[in-house]
Amino acid sequence: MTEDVIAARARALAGALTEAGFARLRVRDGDIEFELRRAVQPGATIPAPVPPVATDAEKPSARRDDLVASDVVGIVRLTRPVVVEGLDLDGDRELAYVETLGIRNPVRSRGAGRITAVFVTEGQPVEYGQPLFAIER
Amino acid sequence: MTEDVIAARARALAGALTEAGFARLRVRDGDIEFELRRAVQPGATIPAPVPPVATDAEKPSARRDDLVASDVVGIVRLTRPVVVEGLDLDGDRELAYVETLGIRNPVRSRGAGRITAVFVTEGQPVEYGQPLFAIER
Amino acid sequence: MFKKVLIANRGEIALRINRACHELGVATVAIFSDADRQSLHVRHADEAFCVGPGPVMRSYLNIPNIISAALISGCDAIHPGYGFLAENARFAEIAADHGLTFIGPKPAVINAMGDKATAKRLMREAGVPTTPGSDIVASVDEARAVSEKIGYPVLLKATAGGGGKGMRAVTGPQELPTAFATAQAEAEASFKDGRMYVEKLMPNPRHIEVQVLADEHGGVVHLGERDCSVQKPSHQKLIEEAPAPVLDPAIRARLHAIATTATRAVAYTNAGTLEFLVSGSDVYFMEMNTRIQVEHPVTELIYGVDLVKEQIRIAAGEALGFSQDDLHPHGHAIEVRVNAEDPQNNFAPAAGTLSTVVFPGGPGIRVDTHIYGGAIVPPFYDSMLAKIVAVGRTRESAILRMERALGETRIEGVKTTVDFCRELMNEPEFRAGGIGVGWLPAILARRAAAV
Amino acid sequence: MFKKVLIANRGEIALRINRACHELGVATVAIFSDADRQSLHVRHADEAFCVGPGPVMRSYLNIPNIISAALISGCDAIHPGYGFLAENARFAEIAADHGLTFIGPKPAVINAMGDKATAKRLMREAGVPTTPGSDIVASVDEARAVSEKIGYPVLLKATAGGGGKGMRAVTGPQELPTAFATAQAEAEASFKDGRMYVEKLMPNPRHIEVQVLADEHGGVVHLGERDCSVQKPSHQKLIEEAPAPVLDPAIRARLHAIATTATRAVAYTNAGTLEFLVSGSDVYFMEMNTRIQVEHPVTELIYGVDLVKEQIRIAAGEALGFSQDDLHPHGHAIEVRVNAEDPQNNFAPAAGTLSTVVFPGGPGIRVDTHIYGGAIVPPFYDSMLAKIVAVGRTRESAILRMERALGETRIEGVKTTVDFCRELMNEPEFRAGGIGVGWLPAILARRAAAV
Repeated sequence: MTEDVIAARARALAGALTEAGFARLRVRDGDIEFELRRAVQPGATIPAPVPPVATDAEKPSARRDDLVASDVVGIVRLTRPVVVEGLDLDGDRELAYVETLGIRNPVRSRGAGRITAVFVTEGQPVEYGQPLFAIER
Repeated sequence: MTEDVIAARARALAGALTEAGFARLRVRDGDIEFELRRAVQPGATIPAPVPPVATDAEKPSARRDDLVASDVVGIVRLTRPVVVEGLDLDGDRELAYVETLGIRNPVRSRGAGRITAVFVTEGQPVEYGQPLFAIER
Repeated sequence: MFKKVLIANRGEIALRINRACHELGVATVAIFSDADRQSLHVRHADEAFCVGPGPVMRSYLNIPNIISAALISGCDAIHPGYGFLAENARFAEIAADHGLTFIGPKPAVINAMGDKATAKRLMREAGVPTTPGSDIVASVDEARAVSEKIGYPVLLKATAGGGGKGMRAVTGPQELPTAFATAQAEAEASFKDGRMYVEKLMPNPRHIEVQVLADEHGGVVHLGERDCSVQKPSHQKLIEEAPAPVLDPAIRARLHAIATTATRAVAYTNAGTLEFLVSGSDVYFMEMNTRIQVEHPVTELIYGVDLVKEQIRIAAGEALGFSQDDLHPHGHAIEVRVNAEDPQNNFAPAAGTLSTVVFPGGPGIRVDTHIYGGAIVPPFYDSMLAKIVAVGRTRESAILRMERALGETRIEGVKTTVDFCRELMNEPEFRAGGIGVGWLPAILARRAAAV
Repeated sequence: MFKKVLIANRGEIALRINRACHELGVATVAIFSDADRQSLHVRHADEAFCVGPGPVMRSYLNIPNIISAALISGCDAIHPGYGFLAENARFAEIAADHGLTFIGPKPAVINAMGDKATAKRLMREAGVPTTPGSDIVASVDEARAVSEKIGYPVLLKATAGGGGKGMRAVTGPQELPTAFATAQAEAEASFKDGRMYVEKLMPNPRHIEVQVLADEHGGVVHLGERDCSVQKPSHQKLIEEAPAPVLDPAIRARLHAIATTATRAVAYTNAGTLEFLVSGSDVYFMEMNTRIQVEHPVTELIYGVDLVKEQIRIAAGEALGFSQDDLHPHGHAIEVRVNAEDPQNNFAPAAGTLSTVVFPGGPGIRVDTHIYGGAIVPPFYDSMLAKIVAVGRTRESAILRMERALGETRIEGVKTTVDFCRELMNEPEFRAGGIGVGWLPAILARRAAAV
């Protein structure tokens, strides 16, 4: 992995993190692992020369939760029974699916935990990387 | 990995980190792990987007000497006896004049001191603000 | 052709001249003040001399230092740009005395046209229609007599005036004494010349000007007209276009004919602009600017002529390379002045560091600017940061293009006129065309009242 | 006219399309990858959707996510730009299946022209001269038989090829087996299509292409030719101009006539480009690009036509608003591609953060770019950062203008082609005009040998 790629990745991750309002992000991809922590006072740091594009996602608080994001562009369909904040998950389950050109792309909890945020509503359009749920493990 | 490569990587990562406004970045690539932490005050690190324009004036050393600069655009004429480095001045004297459209604009030492640098030569064109002499008081 | 030209100016016009010189294979020498050390005009020139500290009197108006820089660097000509020393006949004479060609008309012509009352008299003698009014009036009483003869409302104007200074509108005799005193005091303070004259005040006329080029061999052409009626309450132009929209072809032809006649009558040489007030079918000569204008790009875009190169060629003694028959405008061009000013606060000028600078591009867009991301806007100078010019096949396409171009423009760090001008592009009266100089002040008054 | 267009691209061409849409009053939807979150094309669009991570397969080539974004946002058309999905007939079909107009030719035409061997056959049938050569050759033996017939040197080419991939020059029969194997392997790896054909290899031909526009009502016009002979050893274009310099008027007229004939013959619609090799008085059809080209601005500048707006109008079913007789070129235009590449190191692409970005401006300069000071150049995409285009009355004035414009350009943070291209402007053979595609590789070889 070259410096350029590392730098580009770090930037992309940092963008996602800032946008989602989270403090720490760890990504493992094969034998490459990334970890990013946000500086204490993000407000005081260098402003991006270009303002970030606004997304519709509400800003969750800065807890150390897992973010479950969409990896396609489509319309959110919440799986019944509909997931709500505070719900305890005792294992992996489908939380929703994102419909793309008639195809159902399932969104799973990838394990147990407590739902701490639901960022989307039934029928909402979402883009790639858009946070759908936060789960406290 | 050589020191050079490590240094290059660290620089690239530091750039990305500063830019993103984050405090810490850790990257593991195979069995190599990088961790970078930023210094406390990120606001002070923004580089100027455009490098300053070089001027022809030589850079005087960082002593606390008085700089005698030209306040006109013209041709330097050194006053005889010609001032040299190390010369002690026992009071105010004319060091040179700058000729502008046939007019003599005297350059004076404005008091006693020791000449520590002569930045110009006889007949040299100078601009406004260009250092001519340095004097240790 | 010249070997090396000193550019006695700063900002976008210094860059503009630098471009013309380099495209002609002529070397350039920039001058700059301490406050402009980082400016692009310094970087782009082949050589550069600091001529003084920030304040203009000690730098960009410092004639000895500027002439000295030209001589030291081996220049054979000086281009003054606009503003600063551009219409200073004394500067032109001093340059000539030192063997430097002044790129502009002869000093005597600069002098004659620079004195507004003399210019009007000369034009009247040449058969050019001028606004009803007086020669110099020595007192309030003389001013009152003239005003009563031509009828109120009238305009008191300083003969040395410019940029709206030393000018007062007077609607009736009771206002005259105060107006005269304040305008004269302003003229004396600004121009060290308190001579005043009186002119009939037109109700909301259009400001239309004609570009001319005249070589030193008797060749004279016009390059059509520009409409500069979108003016701030201070009478400063904000948006200009060419050709003038919804203008009767007969009036257009008359303006062009008057302009070339007048140019010949005063033995004018180099590039110049004749400014007219147009009201219905009435056309009145206002003044002649003996220099390149800020708004010259709109003419360049529709005529395909590089006016600054032509200025340099003419000053170098070349004959014009084209005749009137070779000049045909194509399309429509609009210029917006991007100023560091707050349109919400009487266009108060701003200074500071520009954090973000993104200019528009793509088809039909020309940008003339000296700023860049990180550049400093010093407090000493004109507030213009850039000119954005859009050209299209039709006026409508040029307006739509300007609208999208202003939408792409991001300048952060100081307030600018970008968004305000973008809004103006959507005003129905502007879209319709043919507005007068009172249009923008009226809009501003309406908005102020609404708040 | 469309209400809303999804722009299925990034970089300067996404901005270019956004400009055309906005000037037509059409709303826009941008797509972007994670790596392009801060890109200008995202900011300038009315809406924007992230369609995937940095790598193109998962974002800019992610057909389901792109079509889904168009549907969700209520678009009625998709503009593909160039590269990515622009010549993907399947994408055009899927768009149509979902009720979205693909702004380009019909899928069948994209398919036919995308297959180089089919395209040549169709053109031959339409009476268009093509390079002597073969249809698909199934084996080395077949390739050898054809090569002996047409005579060495020959060019082995992949029928699905592009950008110099799957292509090998062969000077004699002994080189053929290895060349065939490696070119075929490359084609299979790059295009999943290893079909090869053989062409006569011209000695240093010129690359001249003709721009056409064809509406859906039978209207076909050409907008003259472009000379794109300044190519890197990889066959990628670096400098383009219009019109082609020192071209025999009879050959020019023939190229234009062939282009419109061929366009009609294949029932082509929308904007397209026919590429030819010109060698002496020989003219051979090479391929047809069924999309807008990178170098389209040089044509726009001399014809005053906005080609992207025309693409959109044609796709919306409008008839061309002009005929061939209305189209007259004025002046000469040159484009330089500013790439994030190191000309001293085989044009190796670079990525990084741009610390300084200052573009040229002033008369006759057009800049199409998506970069700005502080922008990031991701490692995933094409290395082109900007196109700088200069237009002048003559070729010489355009070259001088380009030289000064490149001199004004400052891009720091990555290596670029700016200074290298500026040097090329001064090469006597380039100045003279009429160079072939072997010119730049020869210069580079000469320089490498001198080191």
